[in-house]
Amino acid sequence: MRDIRLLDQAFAPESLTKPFVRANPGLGGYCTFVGEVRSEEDVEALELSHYEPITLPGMQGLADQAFARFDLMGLLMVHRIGEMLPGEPIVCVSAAARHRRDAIQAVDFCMDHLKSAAWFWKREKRGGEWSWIEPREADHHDLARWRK
Amino acid sequence: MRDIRLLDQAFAPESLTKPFVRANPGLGGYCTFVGEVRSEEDVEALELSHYEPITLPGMQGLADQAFARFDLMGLLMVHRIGEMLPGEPIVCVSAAARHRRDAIQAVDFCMDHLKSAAWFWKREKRGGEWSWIEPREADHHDLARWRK
Amino acid sequence: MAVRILFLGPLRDLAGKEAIEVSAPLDWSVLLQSVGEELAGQLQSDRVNVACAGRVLSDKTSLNARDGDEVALLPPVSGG
Amino acid sequence: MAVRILFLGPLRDLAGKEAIEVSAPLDWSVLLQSVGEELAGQLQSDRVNVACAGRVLSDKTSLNARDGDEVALLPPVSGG
Repeated sequence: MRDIRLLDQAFAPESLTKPFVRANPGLGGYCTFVGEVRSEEDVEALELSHYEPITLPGMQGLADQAFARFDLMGLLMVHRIGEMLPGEPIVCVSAAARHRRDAIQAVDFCMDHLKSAAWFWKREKRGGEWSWIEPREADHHDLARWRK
Repeated sequence: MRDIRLLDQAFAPESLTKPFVRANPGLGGYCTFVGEVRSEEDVEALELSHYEPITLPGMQGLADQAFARFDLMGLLMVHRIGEMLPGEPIVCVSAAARHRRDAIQAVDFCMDHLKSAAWFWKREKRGGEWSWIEPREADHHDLARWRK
Repeated sequence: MAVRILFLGPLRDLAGKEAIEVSAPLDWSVLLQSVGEELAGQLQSDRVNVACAGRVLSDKTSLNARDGDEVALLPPVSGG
Repeated sequence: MAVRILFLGPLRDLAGKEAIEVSAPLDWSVLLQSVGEELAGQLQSDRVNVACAGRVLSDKTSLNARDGDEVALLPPVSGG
């Protein structure tokens, strides 16, 4: 069971993960990661832009890679776009598998790729001013782990 | 926020993870793993026994290690004991952190230790007969990763 | 019909607009001439990708956009 | 009061009972004599641990249980 989406409105992760888990009967375990807009001093909002023709197909391609690499029963990958407030979920990835490490590693793999290799551009608003967020070195390092 | 428990009755993971997440405001992300009793042909039930004086203190010690090793804001670790039916949750571990990899790795770390180094004994019932489950080689291998 | 050049993320701020339209066909050298000096400089960085008709080009200098194609200039994605 | 020897997991099936009571003090050699030949054999395996008064012994042969202590025989945990 595969559920890959871009959402332009705030969402409650449980409303997606509960039906996802039920749609994978016989699983041994599932792992879910939810990333939220961190509440940092003076960050008022975060905006994620994307490019329709490649962003969602890119996520589908990432899901293909995860299914090829791990023994998965199901994969849910949901990413917000648009403007978000601190505390709102940005991303939710859930993997269902017969064995725990496939589920956990698939989530780790998808998150590293969503952070550094997916077609999203982020900017944040502080003191009324928007500024673009540059790639983080740590994220590239995390991604490189999977190329070994 | 730390919530470590043994439960002798069936539980709904969301009923534990939702309040846990709310109890860690300002987090960057949280990762949750839920393990269920796999529905395999002819497995009728699973029973987990423990030894009260060391099992829960052992889980607390594992939580100490996870907090020492990863930059965590909160850790939830809940393990069933007693008799369970296929499809019922056995274990739920959730970690809340500022950065995603601390949350994901803490869950991976705790699960490997709960599988191979926590004081639980498992037996399963097939065709009306109980038999003890032996440790799996793969689980010892998973655990050894953390000793590097 | 023409070719639409779309600016994404921080490149949109640099361009000061969302998109421009140029006449087809559009190859790499014409693209560099069409976007102005500053964006042309950015485009020559390895970190900036080009998509044409919904596909990211593995070699952006081989760009060959035809009538009706959309060419998107993709800056580095944000790790955040 | 005495020392209670508790059998856990598969060792309980082997013992055919949950626990036995023996008189204090109880050291390693008396423990081996108290549990019967088959369990004594198991106990000598590295994979079986011994807890005394709620603590797993790092060296089980140093066991020294006193009046009122519970000694638990811990077989290998199940990976499942």
